[in-house]
Amino acid sequence: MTASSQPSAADLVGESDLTLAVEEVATCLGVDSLGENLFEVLVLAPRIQSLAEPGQFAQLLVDEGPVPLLRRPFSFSRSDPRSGMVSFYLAAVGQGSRRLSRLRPGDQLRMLGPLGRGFSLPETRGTSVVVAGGLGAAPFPLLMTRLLQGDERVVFVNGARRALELYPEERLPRGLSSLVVRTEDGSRGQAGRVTDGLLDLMKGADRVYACGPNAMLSALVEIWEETGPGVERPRLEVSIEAPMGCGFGTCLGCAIPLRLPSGDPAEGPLGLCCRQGPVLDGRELDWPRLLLQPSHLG
Amino acid sequence: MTASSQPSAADLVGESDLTLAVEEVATCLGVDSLGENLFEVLVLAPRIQSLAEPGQFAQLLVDEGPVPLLRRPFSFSRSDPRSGMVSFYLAAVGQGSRRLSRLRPGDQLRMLGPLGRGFSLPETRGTSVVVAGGLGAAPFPLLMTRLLQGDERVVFVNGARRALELYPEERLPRGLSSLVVRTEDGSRGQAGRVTDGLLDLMKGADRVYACGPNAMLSALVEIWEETGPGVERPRLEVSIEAPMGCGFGTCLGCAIPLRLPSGDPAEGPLGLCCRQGPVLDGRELDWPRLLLQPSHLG
Amino acid sequence: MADRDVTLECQVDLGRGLVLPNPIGVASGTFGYGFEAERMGTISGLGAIYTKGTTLLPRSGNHPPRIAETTAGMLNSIGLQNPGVAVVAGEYAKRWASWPVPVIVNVAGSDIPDYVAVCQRLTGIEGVAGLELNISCPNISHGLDFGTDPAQAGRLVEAVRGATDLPLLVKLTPNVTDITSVGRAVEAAGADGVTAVNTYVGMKIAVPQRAPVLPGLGTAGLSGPAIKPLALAAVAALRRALGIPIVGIGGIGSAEDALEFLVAGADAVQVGTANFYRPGIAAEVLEGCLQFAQANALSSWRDLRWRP
Amino acid sequence: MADRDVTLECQVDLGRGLVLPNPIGVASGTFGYGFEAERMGTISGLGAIYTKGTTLLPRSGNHPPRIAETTAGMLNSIGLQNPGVAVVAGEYAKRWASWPVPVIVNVAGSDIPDYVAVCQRLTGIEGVAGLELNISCPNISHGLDFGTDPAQAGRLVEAVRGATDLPLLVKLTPNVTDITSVGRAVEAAGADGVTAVNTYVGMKIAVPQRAPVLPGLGTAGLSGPAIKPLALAAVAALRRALGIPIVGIGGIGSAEDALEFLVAGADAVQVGTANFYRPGIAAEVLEGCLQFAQANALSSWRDLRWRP
Ligand SMILES: Cc1cc2nc3c(=O)[nH]c(=O)nc-3n(C[C@H](O)[C@H](O)[C@H](O)COP(=O)(O)OP(=O)(O)OC[C@H]3O[C@@H](n4cnc5c(N)ncnc54)[C@H](O)[C@@H]3O)c2cc1C
Ligand SMILES: Cc1cc2nc3c(=O)[nH]c(=O)nc-3n(C[C@H](O)[C@H](O)[C@H](O)COP(=O)(O)OP(=O)(O)OC[C@H]3O[C@@H](n4cnc5c(N)ncnc54)[C@H](O)[C@@H]3O)c2cc1C
Ligand SMILES: Cc1cc2nc3c(=O)[nH]c(=O)nc-3n(C[C@H](O)[C@H](O)[C@H](O)COP(=O)(O)O)c2cc1C
Ligand SMILES: Cc1cc2nc3c(=O)[nH]c(=O)nc-3n(C[C@H](O)[C@H](O)[C@H](O)COP(=O)(O)O)c2cc1C
Ligand code: FES
Ligand code: FES
Repeated sequence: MTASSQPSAADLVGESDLTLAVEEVATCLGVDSLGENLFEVLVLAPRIQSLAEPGQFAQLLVDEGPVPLLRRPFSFSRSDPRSGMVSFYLAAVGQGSRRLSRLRPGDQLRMLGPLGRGFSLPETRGTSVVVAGGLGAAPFPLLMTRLLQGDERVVFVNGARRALELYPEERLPRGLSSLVVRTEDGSRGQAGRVTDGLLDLMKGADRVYACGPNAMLSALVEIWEETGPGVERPRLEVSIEAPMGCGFGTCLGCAIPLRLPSGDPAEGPLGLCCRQGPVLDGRELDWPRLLLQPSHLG
Repeated sequence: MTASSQPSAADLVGESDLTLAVEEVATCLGVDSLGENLFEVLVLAPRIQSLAEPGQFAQLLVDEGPVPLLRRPFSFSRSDPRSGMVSFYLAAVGQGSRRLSRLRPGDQLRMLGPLGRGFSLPETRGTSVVVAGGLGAAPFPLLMTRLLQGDERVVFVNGARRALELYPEERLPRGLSSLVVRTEDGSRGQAGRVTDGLLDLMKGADRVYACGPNAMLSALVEIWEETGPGVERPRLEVSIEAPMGCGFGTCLGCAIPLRLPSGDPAEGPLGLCCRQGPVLDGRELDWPRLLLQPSHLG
Repeated sequence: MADRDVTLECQVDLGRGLVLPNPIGVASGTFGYGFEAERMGTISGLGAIYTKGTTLLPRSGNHPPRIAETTAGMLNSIGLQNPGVAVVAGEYAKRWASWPVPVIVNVAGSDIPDYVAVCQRLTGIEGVAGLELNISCPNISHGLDFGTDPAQAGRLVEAVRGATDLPLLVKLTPNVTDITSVGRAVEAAGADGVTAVNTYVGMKIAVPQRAPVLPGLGTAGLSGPAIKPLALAAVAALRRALGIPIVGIGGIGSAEDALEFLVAGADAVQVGTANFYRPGIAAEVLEGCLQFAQANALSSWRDLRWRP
Repeated sequence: MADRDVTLECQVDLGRGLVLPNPIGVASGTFGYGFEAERMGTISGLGAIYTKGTTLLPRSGNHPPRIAETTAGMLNSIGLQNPGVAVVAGEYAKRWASWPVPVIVNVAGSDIPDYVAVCQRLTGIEGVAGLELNISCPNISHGLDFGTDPAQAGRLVEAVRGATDLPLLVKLTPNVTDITSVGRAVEAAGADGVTAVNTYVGMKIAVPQRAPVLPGLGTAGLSGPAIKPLALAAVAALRRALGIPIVGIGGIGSAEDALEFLVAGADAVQVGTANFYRPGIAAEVLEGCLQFAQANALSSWRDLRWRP
């Protein structure tokens, strides 16, 4: 069961940048029901809000009692510097998310954040293609708001199995250059997978940001491969999930399979999702192995 | 660790009368805060209400999650046949009682009841002395209501360590012949223990009903002994507690030490609080051994 | 179930003629002898009733307090309070004979002749569908002696096997370094199946009293949801080691829990502590399992089994 | 603490010069090597840091998934991912040397020479206050071999004892029939104290997949509040059997929990899994214990101990 490659000490010594993570008792401002079992949970957490970058996450202590025991990681979905509010976009699927969806205004909960490595923001203006599969839309309202603040051209591909699982358009930031909506069953927008027609969009892009089920991300990376060689490929960043014990690099529970830097198909080292991720360069990940992992995104 | 006496098969064969116990999903009508950490929890449970007798109890499933795991037994405190309401008078002291005290109107919870043997009601009119130590008042509003409906003369001795721990007078049924209030620190009523001056009250009584800390009940039984011999002693019924796993005679967890029927001071058999009790003839119990038991009443 | 369009074989054959109508039973010590449930109307639909541990002579059990709650679990130190086998065989069995559910008597003792005598007394009694040998009670002295030593366990089972032709399950204790070695020993000695697991030795402390909550050594048996992962590991290990049926138990309170045990390798399961806080829950557990079976077109519960 | 009017002796002497400023430490594998906590500012006030299990060579650990949640517990199968003793002794210890808290290195290995080499490498290194020999890791092959056999455990401890004069704790596994026999063996072999307990072998099943959630055999180590009653029973049993100090651990997440272990017989305790969901909780646990000590006018933590 031991991963075969001997890691270099440096891999394992890697330390999380936690100097900015704070524990804050957040106050629920409200929970917006977005149809079926999708919710946006809004909380007041001014300290964490002031530090949160797109793609980073917080660890939410759903219950002070011991069930569920562990905190749950959620990506910052929106963030409002004026009010000190951050929000989380989630599906009520299990113990933790269900309780979060039932918070009432005024309820308090502990949060640790911001944690992990977020998306890198452009240094010069250009075009970003942002691809969301279902719940994978969670981190993008905040990311796109920041991109747009930098005058980036933003194309958003909002995909899901069916209309009811789409991130609601009316909550998207204004100023998107283009919005592509795709549902697998055609119940809204174009029928098809979110990856359909992506190659053309990517070809013109400087950056691609994606989040969604691993199978979707893996397919997306393959499409991205087709953007080259010959031309300069867009930067590709994906946000992924792993079961997390702590969220801050201590439990070593959130191991994710990486590729050898050489690109060698041999089994690569393991990384920590909460430390090297949750946002990684799409090429760093060992997709075949990652597809064997459980994922709550599908 | 095994109790030495060989029980007769009959002792152990004893079966609980459960034909009347029902499981009902009750709806919280409200929780009245009675100062500090005392509460009356009112629930709508028409089936159980229609069956509940004074001194019986219900097993409340405080949380559907597994913490706390076991149901908590609570004596019926008031009962309203017109509305189908029953209430529980409780102190928020631990996991279960604290959650109950935080119920909101409309919240639902499972209840099993009525369970156990309650107080026996008079066949002919007479005088009842009802003695409550602190939280031990819980079953008496219902008991006294029933007694008064039978035109019983009811003397209520309402005692506690301090005023804040007294059952609130305004919730008592109307028509008591006499109300004696005693607090140990004198902060309300007469200063002293609830057992002070009881002998005289008991002497004139046909029945004595008591509930409170074991130490108080034990003292009360000793005082009761002094009412005789020579005269006909009042019937003496006490309601006691034991940790309960089930409440319906199956787990055998709620063992209580009984005296040998002969009165022999040798170690007697064990009974089940939820089956033979929680209301027992005060003489049946082995008080010295009972005083070694944990009790949340003090 | 007639109107379900599932071809599921719902019965479970534990061997030697002991066929349970379904895999969801109720555990020893958490259902008495079934009479409280009879009154509460929660008997029909059960796969089996495993009775309270029964000894040769009546036992009044341990001094109180006997139970304490822990996080998602409970500790008990009942000490095998029971009316003795004479009452069970002479009076209780008559009542069971008319029930639609097999009653398996859980048998306890302190030495081999004890166990043998109880089992003999129960043999040939109408209403007694089988025996579950409790070699794993943590709450009486020497209660664990047989369960923690494969050789002793084997000898005991051999002796009992020679004395009765009733279907014979052996209930194992998890408080051992290697539960499979005890399992193998009782299988070799002729057990028809094993039940895994009994409770885990635990303790609760009352800090103000600076002492355990429960008397004596303060130890007692831990049961409830807290132990489910431990019990699942024990069942999976036994499944790799044994050929005979396994009755899985430990923290089951939902269909999902029961299915976990069937995947881990159990042939049937028992609902224990959950009977206390959710009387009647076994029927809901069964219902949920049947729904799962239908949704997944199972033809037998064995289809669920993990095949590594 | 200077301004409290308690005459409490807060320190805990674990022998061989290892004196902890207070009894509340943080457990191996739940605090890394302390560097995340250093950044988060949750180090000061700790009684001790017990590091992640450290081996001779670096280890990359087990394949994911590695953790799963259970009721009031978590399963882990990390597989001793660590950078190897060279990095720990060569780089990490330097940083610890300036910390106000003793750092005790948890040592793991697969044979005696392995353990000895790691312990030797750590001996004489400034910043290393002591060793905790992990003979109880359920997540590597042969990880439990030493911990489940008193004779093997004794031999290992003897060898290590001969190779280092550092204070030596031995971390015991509870997955045994009798933890006291292993405890006695390591005491006789020269251990300065024992840590009890490591995790319990458990499993979680994914019903839709009809397989365990975690890979391989599907087993992993259970920790968290669910195991507290079991760990308390183990500590109490060890306390009756041993003369050396006991460091208690298992499900501690509050002052009340820590006090329970001190009553049961522990000299010091470790906060484990709670560090994940309540980072910084050890300081709160200590604060609560100090308040209790003051309210009860304790002069030493030993005053709490149950004396049956
Ligand atoms: C960095 C990060 C960011 C996340 N951001 C979001 C977000 O913005 N919105 C959102 O809805 N969710 C997000 N998640 C997932 C979230 O943390 C929870 O896992 C999810 O809400 C389910 O938790 P639960 O307690 O409701 O379900 P549980 O009861 O814990 O589990 C429900 C089911 O999902 C599986 N599962 C749960 N979590 C994971 C996981 N992380 N990996 C694989 N399988 C899992 C379980 O095994 C189980 O089958 C994120 C996860 C990570 C790691
Ligand atoms: C027949 C019966 C009727 C009862 N009626 C009432 C009532 O009307 N009002 C009321 O407030 N309470 C009543 N109780 C007590 C009640 O069931 C709970 O035990 C109490 O509310 C504390 O529960 P908790 O979950 O809040 O505390 P927990 O967290 O369970 O415990 C708090 C502390 O109290 C101790 N403790 C709890 N219950 C018991 C017990 N039964 N015996 C000994 N020690 C115990 C615990 O060990 C712990 O130290 C009754 C108990 C019985 C057996
Ligand atoms: C109060 C109580 C009494 C028990 N009595 C017995 C018994 O007499 N014989 C026996 O084999 N097991 C007995 N057990 C153990 C249960 O049958 C079962 O093995 C254990 O509780 C684990 O299952 P659970 O977690 O579902 O309760 C008892 C358990 C409890 C809680
Ligand atoms: C994620 C994780 C990793 C662990 N790693 C180690 C380890 O490397 N060495 C060790 O001796 N114990 C290790 N343990 C066991 C803990 O130190 C502790 O003994 C156990 O978790 C019980 O305590 P708890 O319930 O407070 O967590 C680990 C535990 C967890 C949860
Ligand atoms: S979640 Fe604990 S190390 Fe990443
Ligand atoms: S509470 Fe279970 S028998 Fe009385």
